[in-house]
Amino acid sequence: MNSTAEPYVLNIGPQHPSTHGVFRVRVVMDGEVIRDLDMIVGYLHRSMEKLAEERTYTQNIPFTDRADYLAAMSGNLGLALGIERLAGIDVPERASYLRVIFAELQRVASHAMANGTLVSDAGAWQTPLLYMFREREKILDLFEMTCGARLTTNYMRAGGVSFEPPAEFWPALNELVAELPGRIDEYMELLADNEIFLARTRGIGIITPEDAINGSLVGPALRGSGVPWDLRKAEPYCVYDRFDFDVPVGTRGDVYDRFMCRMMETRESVRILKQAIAQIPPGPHKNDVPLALRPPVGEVYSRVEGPRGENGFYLVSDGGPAPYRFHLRAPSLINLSLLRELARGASLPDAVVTLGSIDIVVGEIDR
Amino acid sequence: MPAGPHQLLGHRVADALEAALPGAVIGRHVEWIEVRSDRVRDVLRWLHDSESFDAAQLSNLTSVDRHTHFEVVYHLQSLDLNHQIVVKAIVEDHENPLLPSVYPVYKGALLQEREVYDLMGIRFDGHPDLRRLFLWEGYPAFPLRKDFLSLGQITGKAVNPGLQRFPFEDKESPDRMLNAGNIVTGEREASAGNAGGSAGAGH
Amino acid sequence: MSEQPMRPATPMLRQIAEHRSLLQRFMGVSKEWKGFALLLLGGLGLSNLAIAYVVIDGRLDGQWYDIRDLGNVTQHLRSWMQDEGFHPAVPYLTTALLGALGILSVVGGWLLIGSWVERRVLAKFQIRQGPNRTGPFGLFQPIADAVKLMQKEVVIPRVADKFLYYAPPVIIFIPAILGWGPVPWAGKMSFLDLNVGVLYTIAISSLGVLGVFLAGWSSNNHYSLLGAMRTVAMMVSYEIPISLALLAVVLLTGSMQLSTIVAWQANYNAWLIFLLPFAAFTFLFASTAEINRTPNDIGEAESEIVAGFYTEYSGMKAGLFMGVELGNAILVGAMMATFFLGGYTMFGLETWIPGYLILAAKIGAVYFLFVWLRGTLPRFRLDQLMGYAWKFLIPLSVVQVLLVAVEASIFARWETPALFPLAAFALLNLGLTVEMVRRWAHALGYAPEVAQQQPVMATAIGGLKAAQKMRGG
Amino acid sequence: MILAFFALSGLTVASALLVFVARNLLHALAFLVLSFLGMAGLFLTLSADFIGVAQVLIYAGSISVLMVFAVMLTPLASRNNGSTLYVIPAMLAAGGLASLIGFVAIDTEWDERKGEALGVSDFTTTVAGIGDLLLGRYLLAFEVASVLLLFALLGAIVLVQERRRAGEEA
Repeated sequence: MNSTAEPYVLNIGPQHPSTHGVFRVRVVMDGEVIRDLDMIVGYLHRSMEKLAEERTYTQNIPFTDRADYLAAMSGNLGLALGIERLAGIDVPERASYLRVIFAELQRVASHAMANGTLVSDAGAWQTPLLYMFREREKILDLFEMTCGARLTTNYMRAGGVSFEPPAEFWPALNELVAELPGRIDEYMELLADNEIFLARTRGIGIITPEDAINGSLVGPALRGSGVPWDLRKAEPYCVYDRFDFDVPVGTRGDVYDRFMCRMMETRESVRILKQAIAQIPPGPHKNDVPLALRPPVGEVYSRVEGPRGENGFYLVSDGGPAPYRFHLRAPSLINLSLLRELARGASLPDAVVTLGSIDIVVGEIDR
Repeated sequence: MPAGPHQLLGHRVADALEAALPGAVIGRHVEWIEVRSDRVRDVLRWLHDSESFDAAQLSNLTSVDRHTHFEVVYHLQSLDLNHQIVVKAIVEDHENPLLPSVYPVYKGALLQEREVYDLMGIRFDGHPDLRRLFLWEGYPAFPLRKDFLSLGQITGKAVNPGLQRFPFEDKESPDRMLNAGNIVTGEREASAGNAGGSAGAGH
Repeated sequence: MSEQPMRPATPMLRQIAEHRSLLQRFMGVSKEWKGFALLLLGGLGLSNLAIAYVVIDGRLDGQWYDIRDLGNVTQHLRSWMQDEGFHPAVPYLTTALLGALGILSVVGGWLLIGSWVERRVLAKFQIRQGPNRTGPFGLFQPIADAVKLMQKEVVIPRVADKFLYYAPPVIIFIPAILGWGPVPWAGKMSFLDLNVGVLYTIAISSLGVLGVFLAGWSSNNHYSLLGAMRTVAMMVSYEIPISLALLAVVLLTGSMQLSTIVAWQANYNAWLIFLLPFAAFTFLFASTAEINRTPNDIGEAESEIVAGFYTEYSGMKAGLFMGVELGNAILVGAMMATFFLGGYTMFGLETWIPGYLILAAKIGAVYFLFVWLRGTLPRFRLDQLMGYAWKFLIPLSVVQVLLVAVEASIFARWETPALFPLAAFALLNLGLTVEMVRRWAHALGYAPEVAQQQPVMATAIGGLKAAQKMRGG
Repeated sequence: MILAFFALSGLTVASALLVFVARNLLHALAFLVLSFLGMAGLFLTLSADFIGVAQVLIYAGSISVLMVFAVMLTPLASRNNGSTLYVIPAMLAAGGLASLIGFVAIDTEWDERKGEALGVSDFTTTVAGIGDLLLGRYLLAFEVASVLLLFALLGAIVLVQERRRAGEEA
């Protein structure tokens, strides 16, 4: 590149096809190469943490739908677990299994979306995205059967889950679980050995394990860098310790590894789903919990492994019906800590693919 | 007790810290330790480098307004040893809270500290790029502070320092937008104000 | 779980369950209508037999009503006018206008239906329906789109260069229409049968660059400028492989006249794609770069630079840019068909079926390939594409031109039935192409990843130490 | 034919004039391309189809892109035609050239082939004729030109490489 060319500022977003929402990046470019980058967020800021201080714990559960709107179930689960630990509430076993099933379904749906948009960013005109939407639609149908909503599910409650799945749910779930491995093979055939896709993703946006850990990366972004860290194994919540599954770990830490980690995690999720369907016991789906819950004074940091990584909820109780402080650890936001380092010196198409591989949800970044 | 399943008890961490960095720990609790706000970077660096604690990752950074003082809460995670340490820095100065940034130790603090600054108004000394994150430069208040008007109190007394004009809008010439960020041709300027980069194409 | 059959649980599933396919709907019509359809088919078959008799008899050849070649009509018209003693300019102008009208109606008709075809075919690749609401099968969708685009406000950036901003949507259409000039649709059916047809084609395609550049520059937008510079760089680079590929064609057929090239292929019953596989591939690949189609659509890569050089155009101006893309796609299809797929001939089938229909079918096939590529492949990066042109296509094309020159001189001097040398050339070229590509790729240091390094499965969790252990082990 | 001649020459001359009048360098470039195209049309009316097409290919297609790149890649190029002190010598040179051409044009006997209508058949094989001449009678000139171009190509590559190496050291 000619170093004497004058750098110029390119404004990507907030309305741009590759920013996955109202996310804005200002980049200083030199030809096609990015010299500097500044991310500007907050277009979707709703000050959830402040609003939450005015609402009871149960009323706060819908906020987690709106934070990470592609993985509402995981957010629900994290907050429900936090409230239960804060107030000392027990959960029926069946509810734990249902939580696992829905969280894993949500993971499959979210990873399908993430990988589909990543390949779209790499330029495949929507085909992989729409293929992956096929499974996502079926999963959302399952959600709709169970709790009436497709995205903002508001399903988990302190003390269990809000509804028992209807009779249609189980055959549909079995059918989905049976066909998912074949579908994943199909995507692997379409993408994993595609020369153009490899050329676009191999060796791009490399994150070393040291940087990944130090930069607070979580989820597939951390595992893609080669760090075998998964909260489902590290800190088994619900009944994850009863299932047999592995953690896929990348070897190079590039975009392709993050993509493949998501693909293989989907397979592992199917494994978990199969075991959970086989093991699920009968019983109540919910314990009775007072609506205006008044947990004792204390604080709790509960976390679950969401599709984008550690969904953390920091709740401080002063003994009242509403949390004194409600903090939502947003993996989407914190995974962007390394964005500037990754993008500097990369070309614009590479940076777009890298951003796509980190998989952000703007609702969660801005909260 | 609502501690996490792999959370280290505060006493053990406090004892080790007392031996290594005397005077840093000012309070110990079953679940967390409280440290002096000006020593927090040393404490975290020591925990990060220590073999037996190995706090490799800054899992979460947030803050709590306690009316008289601020708590800045660090959730540290050791991936290899699989345990969690909770460190709280007590910031006594409620008017002008300031504590050292832990960005030199944990790169992951970059955006989390910006978020705390934006919403709680706690400034971090040594942060490379301390600007508002969600709200815009010049927003007159810090919404997560307890004295910020909340929805329940909105009727009546105080004035809500909310939207007075559209962010980045220049009052003098309404169709010119100021730069939201402050990067101009690759160099980040030290001042946090706007520094009009080229608005259109540079021809 | 209950035993009774499950009712679809969500509204959307219910809709899907109630949907009937076209075949089911056809099976549902009454007996009378089926009989009528059968009768209609029978009548068509009988009339076809009658036509076949006339064709075999040979009394159709060259008559003005011989619609296998619309050139007959204009020929008769011209000779009639000359007999009547009009001013010599009149038959000239009349036939010229007729031909121009023909080309314009081909392009215009395609613009009317093309976007529907593209979206519909793409939708089938993407397991969805595509536009199916406006008119039968959604056929009126392009018209609705055009009406919408025309109604839209045309927003012009204040800092745009007004003078140059208006011109590109028009400029860019000129090559897309002029390019059709030398294409032979049937024996006598070509508007401008230049004896420098190949050169003309290349020259016309090089004109498109200017419109793209002016559009990108005059918009005064960084996205537009980036897109324009990318497109211009790519078009300039890929003109060279196109020229070299066509040079191989010209050397082998010994003519730059498009009709002669087609006649050569018909004469020897050998499509050039079999004889010159590398040239055909080069032409196809480079053409996708020239006309901005996947996988080479980096000039308007929507995930990076929004819409590339026409980001700032709105309303019908943007519509014109999109229309030009459609038009260019079938123009390239026509070129591909003419140069490499035997043009309007189909191993003697052109006696029975009008040549222009055969050409249209071939154009359709190439266009389908384009849509298929668009529905399947991601996009290259700019440096990868430029490297591919300069390091790979151009050197190998030069080698191929040398090879073809030798073959052409052998072919001209060898006194055997043409089948033998041509079959030998086909095999030789195919083998050499494969070998050449393999060796050159190897020399460039490109090695396909045979054993993909997939992520490994970890059963235990850990941090940096575990990562180092896994990496080391 | 007369009509086409006058239309095309009018286009050529007018856009050539506008090249000088236009203040914006890129406007001037657009007019220049228009002028090239008009010239190509003039060649076509003279039945020199090869030269006409080559004019479009080389001048309108390639040279213009070269100029575009030259304009865009020149650092800190002022993209306006500025008024400089070169106006007076340039005017003098242009006037001299114009008077030379005018003198030759007046001096030439244009009536030489008067009355001999040139048939279309005289021009059918311009391409083959040009090819024969280039690779037969004027082979040496052709080869010398090719070698010159090849050296120019190599020289360009060498120049670019040298600069990159210098840039790396610095």
